[in-house]
Amino acid sequence: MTPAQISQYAFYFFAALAVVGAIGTVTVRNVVHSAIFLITSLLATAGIFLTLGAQFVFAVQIVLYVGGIMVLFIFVIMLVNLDVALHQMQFKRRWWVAGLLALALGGQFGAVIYYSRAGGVLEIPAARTGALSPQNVQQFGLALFEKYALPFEIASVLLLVALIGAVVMTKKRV
Amino acid sequence: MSDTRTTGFPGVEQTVLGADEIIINMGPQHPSTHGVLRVKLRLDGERIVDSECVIGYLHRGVEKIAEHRSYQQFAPYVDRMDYVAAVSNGLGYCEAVEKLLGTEAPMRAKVVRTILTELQRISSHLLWLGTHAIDIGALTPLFYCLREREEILKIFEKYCGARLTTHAFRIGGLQYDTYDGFEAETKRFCLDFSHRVDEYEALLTENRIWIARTKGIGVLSAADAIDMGATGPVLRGSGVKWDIRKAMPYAAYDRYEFEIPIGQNGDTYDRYIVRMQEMRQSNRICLQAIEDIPAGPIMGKVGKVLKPPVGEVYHSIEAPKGELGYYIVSDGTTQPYRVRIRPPSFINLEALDKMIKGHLVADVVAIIGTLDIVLGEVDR
Amino acid sequence: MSALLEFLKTYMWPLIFAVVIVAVLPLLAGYVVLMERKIMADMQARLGPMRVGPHGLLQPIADALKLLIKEDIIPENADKVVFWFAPVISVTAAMLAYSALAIGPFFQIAELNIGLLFIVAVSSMGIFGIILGGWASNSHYSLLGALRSTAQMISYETAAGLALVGGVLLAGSLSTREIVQAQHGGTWYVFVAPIGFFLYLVASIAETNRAPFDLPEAESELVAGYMTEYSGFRWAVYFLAEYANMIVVASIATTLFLGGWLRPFQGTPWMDFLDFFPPLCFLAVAGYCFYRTPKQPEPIQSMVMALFGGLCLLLAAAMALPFVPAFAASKPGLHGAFWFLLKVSLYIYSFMWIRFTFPRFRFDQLMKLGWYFMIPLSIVNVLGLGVYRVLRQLQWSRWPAFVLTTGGTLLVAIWLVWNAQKKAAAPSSVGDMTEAEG
Amino acid sequence: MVNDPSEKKPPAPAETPSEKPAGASAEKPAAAPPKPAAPAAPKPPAVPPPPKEGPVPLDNDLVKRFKARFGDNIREAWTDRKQAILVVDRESLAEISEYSRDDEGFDYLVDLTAVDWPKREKRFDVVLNLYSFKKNERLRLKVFLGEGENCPSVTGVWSTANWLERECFDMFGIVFEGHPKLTRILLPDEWQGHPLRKDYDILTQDTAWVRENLGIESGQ
Repeated sequence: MTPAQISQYAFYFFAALAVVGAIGTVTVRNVVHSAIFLITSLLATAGIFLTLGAQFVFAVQIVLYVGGIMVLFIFVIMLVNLDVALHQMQFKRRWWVAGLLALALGGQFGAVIYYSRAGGVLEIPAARTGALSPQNVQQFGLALFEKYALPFEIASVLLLVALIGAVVMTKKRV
Repeated sequence: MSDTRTTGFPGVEQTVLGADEIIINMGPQHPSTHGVLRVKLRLDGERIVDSECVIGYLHRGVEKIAEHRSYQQFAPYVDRMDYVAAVSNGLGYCEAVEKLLGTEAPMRAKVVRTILTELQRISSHLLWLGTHAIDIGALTPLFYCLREREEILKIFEKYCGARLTTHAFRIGGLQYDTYDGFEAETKRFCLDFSHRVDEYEALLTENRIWIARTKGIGVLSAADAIDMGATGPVLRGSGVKWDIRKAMPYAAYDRYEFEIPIGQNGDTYDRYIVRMQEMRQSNRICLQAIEDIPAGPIMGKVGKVLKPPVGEVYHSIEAPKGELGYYIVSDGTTQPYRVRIRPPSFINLEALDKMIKGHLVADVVAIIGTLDIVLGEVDR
Repeated sequence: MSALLEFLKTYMWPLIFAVVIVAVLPLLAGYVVLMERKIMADMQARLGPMRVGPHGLLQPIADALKLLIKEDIIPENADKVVFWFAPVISVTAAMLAYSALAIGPFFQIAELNIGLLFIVAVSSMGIFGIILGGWASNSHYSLLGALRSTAQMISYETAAGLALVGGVLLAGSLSTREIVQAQHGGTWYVFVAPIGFFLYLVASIAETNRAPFDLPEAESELVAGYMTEYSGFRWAVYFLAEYANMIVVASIATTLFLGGWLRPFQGTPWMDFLDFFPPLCFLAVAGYCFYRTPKQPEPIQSMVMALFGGLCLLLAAAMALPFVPAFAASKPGLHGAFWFLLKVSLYIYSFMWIRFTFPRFRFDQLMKLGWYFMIPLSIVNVLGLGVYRVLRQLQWSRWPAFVLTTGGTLLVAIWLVWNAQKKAAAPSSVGDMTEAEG
Repeated sequence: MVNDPSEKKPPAPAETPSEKPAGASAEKPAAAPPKPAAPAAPKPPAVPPPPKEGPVPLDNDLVKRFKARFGDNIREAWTDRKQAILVVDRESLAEISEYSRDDEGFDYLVDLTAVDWPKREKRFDVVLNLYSFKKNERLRLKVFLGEGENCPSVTGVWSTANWLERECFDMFGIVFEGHPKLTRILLPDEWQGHPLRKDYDILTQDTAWVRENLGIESGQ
């Protein structure tokens, strides 16, 4: 069993876990259980990053999404009266909208995968499975601050706007 | 969300709680309600919107028992009220009955009573300090306090054989004279103790967290304190300079010099300072008293069977917790017709609802601690 | 079969280390508890556990046994699956963090180039154990404890993370091994970034829910916080997670600020006699054990005491092994582990010392401290350390650069404290704030 | 005792053994009916202390001021063991309380309790112990209440009275009119009977309650 094999098995394991988690998230009734499934899904995604050798993204995924955002999610869920939320049928009549959207998304994915077989739309870099890149963090930093500086800054501004918006909204309540 | 049958306020079960409100039932089994006190808290987040004390879990009907015992027989019962300050309870009762009889204890008895009562005040305050500190999260002072309290209890034990419910005094004086070495031991303790108080103060008084946790918490203005009938350190913490030992001296307090420490803001920190100073003052009284215990008899002229003349009397003393009063009605028989005990803890506790409103759950604990209640006395 | 052998060959040492961690950590945590109780007793003028084994040396084992055989109670209205699962999350997160820690240059499960980030990420998942456990118990005390805990950990994780960034900035790497090696020969980062160390100390106390920040489990207010409804072994698992977390944060601090496995004065030749310290230290403990052996009241206790003495003797022999020329190569591994664990112990000792000295903060005060003091200061600290690095690259000598940057950060800290005091002194600061907000 | 300033206050009608206060109506010493339902057998009279203490009628400035203001509503005034006692009319208790607090400075309600005299025509004494911080004096107000008669609440005058009146209600079944929330305080809410009444024997208990709530036959 070589490292490459291991990472292949690991990929399938994580991928399956991610899918199960995602399905659980939308099907389970209890909000907290749903959040737990979402966490599982996110963790599995982090695992996939790891099999791709993207250690930094793996860690950031856990720190931000699992350790940060999901904790706040659960925090909010607990502050809201759950019993009431549980008994409310939400979005019951909108299932066909959801179905349509899901279908469209699936079609999109299929198309992308189909056309990218020969390296068309998506440019998949040479996979570096297994071998740990020693300069992972540095590469990441360089990419972020040189090649993708503009998108990065735009994303930052977006987040800033969201932040200010949140502050304004909470202040109004006081 | 909550089980309204066990946690709801009467009359509030039907009302819908606000979106962020929950009801918490604190006690009767809770680590820091100092016994079987139960406080129902309605919380908005962690802030207290409303509260209600539920007491009576330790009710034993002491006042009813009194009507079926002779005057002497009832004396041990009073020890069981404020069981951390039994000597003070006994002093109040004995003096009340003496007043009813129209006699007085001899001077020697009075001085010994004063010494023991002041030691008891120190020990009661020590226990308060330890538990109050542990409520606020300082673990260590409790053990230091218990170490010193142990010394006091040893003196009690040597004097009368009991440590907690002492029944140290008798109506008319004392049953036992002081044991050999009583003066020396007490003096050694008192001389040592003033340094010990410095130690506790070093741990807490200037501690920033302690100050943050106690300053401005549970403020009771002087007017409110009087209106609520608060007495003892609670009243003095609010800045009312009133102490029965000075206002209406009993036992031998008029012989000794001491000061009445008072606070300014009526908050938890002030009450803490007042009690710390009171320990020093009690120590001072003990040191003065131990210097010359007058010679003479220890028992006044009271009969074997007490039949106080018809009438009634109210007598109160400054117990560690506040004004401890006995209102005794005599019908001329050997048994009191009615004994009413004015319990300081009970009436100080009444101020709790007012003091905790708007504070956080953590402050409730601090405020219950600062009131220094003993549930045996609240419920009697 | 051959594939399996191949696999084992590749991953033999990591697997062995992992087994050692999982096997030894609970025991270690148990003895940390015993240490804590003994230290607490000493500070409080009493003896502490004395009955089970000589000087209570077997107390952790007795405790573990008792907890194992206790009745396992699950509240009727609890969410059973989550209730069952929550402690496991906590302890898993805590243990997973050890995989990237380098306990000595030899003992490390996995060398990751994001080591520190990995540890922070994984241990941040421990919050879920607490919040889900509190929620699943279906009790107000538990829920309040869980909410408090979450808010507290999120707030202080920020400060702790920024304090770590400072250290990482100095080392130029996230790998635990490289961070320690960067301190080799130079000064430990605690002397370069004292404020960063202080920030991490405070934040790590808060993150592990220890006094004076132990609000989530403040027994005088919330009974036991999120653990209120837990009993028996589940409770023990939470407890294990708490102490394991303590060891993790202590290890991080040791790695980043205290030179990891490096001996003090590594670069100073005349201090080399310190190499003799590890075996001598164990020898002294063994000697004390043997000295106390005949004084035990029961023969069985004497035996246990002698056994402990023998164990220490064995450890001393192990520590002396590198002085035998044939085994000289084992020195970094053995002595490194010793120094690392010693530093971790000292760090944990400071935790305990603080715990027995201070009262507990109130929740709003804790948050205020976190957001108004710790986080601003840690940002300034990162800036200061960045400046320090630039100055050093500009060939400044160490002292001026240090005084300039740390002094500047200190000034900011003083300003923050002064500001907070001014605010507190102002009448009803709460009212002021709401007015300003409106 | 000698230094007790409050007790100096009544221009002490002497330490002398007081004979029956002549001015007082015969009803007042009935405050001490010679034979209440005392279950104990009379003990042999063994050297009773000389009865030098006892009720003495009181007519000092304080009482005069009260009488001037409230006239006949102040039924009687006497001192017992040098402690001043005013018996006031039931209806005017609230006003008298307010007057004592505001004008006479008795701002501290030390205690509020009751005494049960089942043989008497008016069965209950409600006793208010007052204290003045300014004058360092104590004063006792008494109200006589018949069975079924309500007592006006003084919670509006002193907040302390809240719990004290609740306790009084709990123990004696005296209803205080105008009390914000008159429920039992020490005993359980559903308890039957009022234990400090003289006709409530010391062994009596609400057996039904005990059985139902504690699951035992008897609390004794």
